[in-house]
Amino acid sequence: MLLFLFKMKIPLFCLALCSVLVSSFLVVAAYAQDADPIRIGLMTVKTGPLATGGIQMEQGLDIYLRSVSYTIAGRPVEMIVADTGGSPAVARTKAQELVERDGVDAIIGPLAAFEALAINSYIAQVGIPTLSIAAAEDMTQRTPNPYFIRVSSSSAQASHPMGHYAAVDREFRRAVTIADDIAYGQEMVAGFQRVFEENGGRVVAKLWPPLNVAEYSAYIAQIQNVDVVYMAFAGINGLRFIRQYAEFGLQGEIPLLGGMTSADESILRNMGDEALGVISSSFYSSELPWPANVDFVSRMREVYDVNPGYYAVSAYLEAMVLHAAIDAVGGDTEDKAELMNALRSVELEDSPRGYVRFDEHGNVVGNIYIFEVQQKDGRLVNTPIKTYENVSQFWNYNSEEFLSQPVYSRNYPPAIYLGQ
Amino acid sequence: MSALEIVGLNKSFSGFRVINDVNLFVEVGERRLIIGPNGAGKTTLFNIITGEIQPDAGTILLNGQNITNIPVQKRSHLGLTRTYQIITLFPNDSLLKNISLSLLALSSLRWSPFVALDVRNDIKLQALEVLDQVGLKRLADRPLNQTSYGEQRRVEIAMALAQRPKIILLDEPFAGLSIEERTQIRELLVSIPEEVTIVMIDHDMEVALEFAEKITVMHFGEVVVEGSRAEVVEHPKTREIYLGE
Amino acid sequence: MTLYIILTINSITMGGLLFLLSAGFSLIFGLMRIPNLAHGALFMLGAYFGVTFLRMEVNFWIAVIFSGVALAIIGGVIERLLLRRLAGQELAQVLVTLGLAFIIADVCLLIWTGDPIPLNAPESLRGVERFFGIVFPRYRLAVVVIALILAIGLWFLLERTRLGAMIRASVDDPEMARVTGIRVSRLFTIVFALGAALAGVGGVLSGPILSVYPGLDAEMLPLALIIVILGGAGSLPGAFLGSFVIGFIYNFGQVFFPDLAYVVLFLPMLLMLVLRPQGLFGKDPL
Amino acid sequence: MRERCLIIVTLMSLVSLPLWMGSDYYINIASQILIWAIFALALNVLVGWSGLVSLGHAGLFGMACYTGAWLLEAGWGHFTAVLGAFAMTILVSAIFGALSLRTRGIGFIMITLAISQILWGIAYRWIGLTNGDNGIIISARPTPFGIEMDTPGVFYIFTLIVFLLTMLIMAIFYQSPFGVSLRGTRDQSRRMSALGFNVWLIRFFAILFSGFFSGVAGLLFLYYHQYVSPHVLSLLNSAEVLLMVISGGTGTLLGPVVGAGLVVVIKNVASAYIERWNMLLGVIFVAIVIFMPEGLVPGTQRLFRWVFSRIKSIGAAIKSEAS
Repeated sequence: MLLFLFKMKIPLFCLALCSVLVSSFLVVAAYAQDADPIRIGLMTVKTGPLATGGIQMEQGLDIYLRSVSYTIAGRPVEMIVADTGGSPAVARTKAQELVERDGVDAIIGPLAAFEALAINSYIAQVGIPTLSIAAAEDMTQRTPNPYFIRVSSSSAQASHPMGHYAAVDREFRRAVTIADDIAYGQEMVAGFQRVFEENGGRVVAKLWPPLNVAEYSAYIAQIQNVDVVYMAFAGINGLRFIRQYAEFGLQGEIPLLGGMTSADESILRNMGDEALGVISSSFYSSELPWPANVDFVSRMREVYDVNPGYYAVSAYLEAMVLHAAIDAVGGDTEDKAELMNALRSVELEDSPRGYVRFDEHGNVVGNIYIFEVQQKDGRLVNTPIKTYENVSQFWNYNSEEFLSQPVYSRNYPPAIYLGQ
Repeated sequence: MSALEIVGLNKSFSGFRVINDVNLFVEVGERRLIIGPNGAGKTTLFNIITGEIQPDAGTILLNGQNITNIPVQKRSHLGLTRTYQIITLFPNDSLLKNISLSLLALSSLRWSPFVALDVRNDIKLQALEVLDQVGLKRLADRPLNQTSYGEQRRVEIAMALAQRPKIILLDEPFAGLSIEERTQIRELLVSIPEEVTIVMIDHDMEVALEFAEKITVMHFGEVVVEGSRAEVVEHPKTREIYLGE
Repeated sequence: MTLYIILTINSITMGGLLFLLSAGFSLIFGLMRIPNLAHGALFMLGAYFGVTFLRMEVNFWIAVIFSGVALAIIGGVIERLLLRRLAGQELAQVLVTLGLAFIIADVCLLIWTGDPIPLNAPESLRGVERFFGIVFPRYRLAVVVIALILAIGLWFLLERTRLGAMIRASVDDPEMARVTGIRVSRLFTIVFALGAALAGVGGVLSGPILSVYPGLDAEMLPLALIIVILGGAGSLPGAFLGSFVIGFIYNFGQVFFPDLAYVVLFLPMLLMLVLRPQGLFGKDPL
Repeated sequence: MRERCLIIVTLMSLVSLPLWMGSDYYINIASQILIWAIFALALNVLVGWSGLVSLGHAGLFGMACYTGAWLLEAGWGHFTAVLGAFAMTILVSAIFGALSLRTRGIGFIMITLAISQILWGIAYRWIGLTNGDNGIIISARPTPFGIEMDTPGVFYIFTLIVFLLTMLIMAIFYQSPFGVSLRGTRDQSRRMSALGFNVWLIRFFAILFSGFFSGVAGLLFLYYHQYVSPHVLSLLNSAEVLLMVISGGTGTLLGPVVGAGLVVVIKNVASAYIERWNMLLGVIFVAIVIFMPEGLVPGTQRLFRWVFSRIKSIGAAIKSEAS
């Protein structure tokens, strides 16, 4: 038998080797799937630059499932974590892995907009309920996906109120915006600009540093002769910008406003005085006072020793919504369409972010808060200073009119006051 | 008409003049030896003739055609081939493959990505014929790196001969060979058809002397002496260069 | 007008930062001809070491030195165990340095988590300087001074010491150096360790400006490559001037050609490679 | 005889894979391996056979993806989209070649890197054309001869056919006069031009050839994912495909395929079991360099030859002992 191997000619041997290699892992494949537990697939990012948020998603989900002892509707719950590495191509494969191999009942995640878009057609095709935190506007607007639901916020959902707050409450008139040059940043800036300008403000400059820019000094140099700066950053870029903003002595000179993730708890815990006074708008901070949140925060601190922020609470909320929906269908997760209907009609009276329901497009309607970074017990926290209640992704615009306009982008709505 | 005519050739490397106003006139069918000590500019001269180095000034005529500005690869198509002092063959390929490459260079077949080269019998037969000519037919399928240095030298020459050139430039074909191997090479050179012009360079006078009718002596990039074998050997300058004054 | 002045100062400070990044890469590339694709990872690892030392309440400058020493040891080990056997094998070098970059990045994620961590500048260098109404961070100005000192130190090492003479001889002609009795193999270990140490020092020193986070390695590596291409391989003055040229191109480019922000560095690199492959100061084409 | 049997068995098992594989997930993984294998084979034409190391091949791959996606989005049919994508990839390859062939070695690596980074930057910034980082979603896979390719099995078979054709073309190319000339330029470029070969043009054609198959892989990638974003043009993508070629064994036909299998499996499958899969990948690369610096395929061959010769000599020793 062994001799047979050696008698083969070399290329042939290679061919054999190759086919063995290819097939060996494929054999690992089939392990029995018992239909008993509810399987929740978490698509997140655990390696690479987005890992910090991705790991917190896992923590948030874990905290929720612990609180229900990993049991929903009388069935045990299994959490299966898939690491996409922040790559859209891998995201697609991971979605297939969760659905086809692990047979999950629903997906929580993915994290980034481009990941959600990469699996968009797939989740519709196989019909798997997906509760994502990806903020891309059109996924719940002009091209909604029937199996997609979002309990965090669309990009501009939290920046519309900020535009209002800046123009009306604070009476800022001249603003410069700076944001990651990706759809997430562009959509947030667009929402801010629209409401800000409709209430008498003017955006006189819009700066778009590339996502992987080494540092921001060239951009900070352009911040001159304005009342206020609006920033919209994702991941770690908020930390880098806020630090350099303070480094150049602008902290306290020109107020700094931010989008959802710009001053998130996940970066605040590594920051110092340079973040004090940053004002941001979001649907959540660990400082929200009601018991549902106090309880969540204390458990997060106890288990993981961190204050939860955007990513942790999103996964937590999604698990809550999923739980409510599975309860509503009586624990039977087989009929995905029915489960999806149940998901969309979930209303949470008492969640860490407050009251939550969904609009007809699968996007959340809930409170948006204005926060200010303050020091408390030696930690930096986002203290709520104003609440906008039950904000939808359309702000106070008519939804049909809103949807007939182009999606928010770098150039829409047009900035007519640039350079003035 | 001359086989090779060089007029007023000059070349400097970073200010240092390596070829200084060289003129050379080689007749069709002539056997010409260029000698000179190391660093005389002989190999540079070859590199300029084949086009691997561009001259600063001067003209090169090949069979009356001005080739000074013609790219390297076109010159072999005009009947000019060379061998190298340091062996630059394809070590992992068989002797047959080495010779085939040489034949392929002049065939339009070289652009074909479709057929396997091995099944082209015409090329194979030609290559075997050339190998036979240099007495290496029995080693045709052996990889080059498993042959002796002397055999590799013969392959070098075979690759040049395979292209049926009008003029061959031989760069120290005897260097590093044993006496027996030198004899083989000498016999090989003698067997080259008379109408083929041969220009050979060597730094060692003794080896190649008998081979050439006319000899050019180069020193510090200049042609110092030129003439028949006897004239050159007797010339005082030659003695000066070679006897180390 | 103020914008131009600010941008000019920015460009100079960024140049200093970039020199800290590229000096080690240039040294290794020039002498050993190894495209050390793990350089970004070593830079990041150095910054993370700085984080740990600073958390242990070590003085900032001591942390810089400790981090440099740690990286020198790691670099030496890498050279001894891996790169040594790969002399001249470009592809294997690419494979092994990229493999190392993967490993180092993952180890950093494991130990220091995915959180972005800023390093704090020493107390005395925090705050800003003001001249003629223009505000400038003190630490960034200090970085330029440090880069200058480092450049002079390296220049001295290379031009005025025996070690430097041997290194230069080996850069110019490794074969000849070997013949004249220089132990090129030990020299390679020293150079690689020195290059890694420079990466580590640069990592800590740039920490207060850049912070450290997963992905810093991948952002820094192309910058180091660009500088070395622009300045010329293995040329220390080249790396120095290349850093400042890139600093200027980067800052002015970002402001005046915002639409080219993504290509503002690669376009000059491409032009340079096409028009002058040996770089600004290099002798040989790459 | 045995060889033929083996080839047939291998082919049969590859073709029948959707039948015995069971899970769609693994069929999809197999498709992905084949797509990446085609890409790696394309790069191998340069790295292995031309001695030109490109760290920017994702640029060519991505151009095919984007051109295909644009044309489909603009309402053209699949046939036009595929043709257009090839035309565009060839065009970009030509520019790529014209610029990069001015240098060799490290210079070539850097120039290809720069070109692909510029393409990447354009894809990010030119939102009107590329939709920025949100990318472009295409609605449907093509239906050649009326065959729907929506199921993993059918798409796998389609990919397999393309893959086998690519292997065949590569094998022929390798032995063809052009392929032989190309390897000549890798080993002795100076000699080659003295012999009368136009080295520049040979390399240029090799880049076009490599670009074409990168385009093939890119289109398959587009149809597989039905989505394209600037990530396909990233440096990581270029580096990964280069790692596939080097780790499998440059210059061989099976090396890139094995390398593609290795990387795809670790990235997609092993990452489900091992959290530190990046480290695993790094360790494997380092181990390959230590134990099989020539790559997995040639290294394994060498290993087996060695073992075989040992067994032979032991056998001979035993025999002589007995007599």
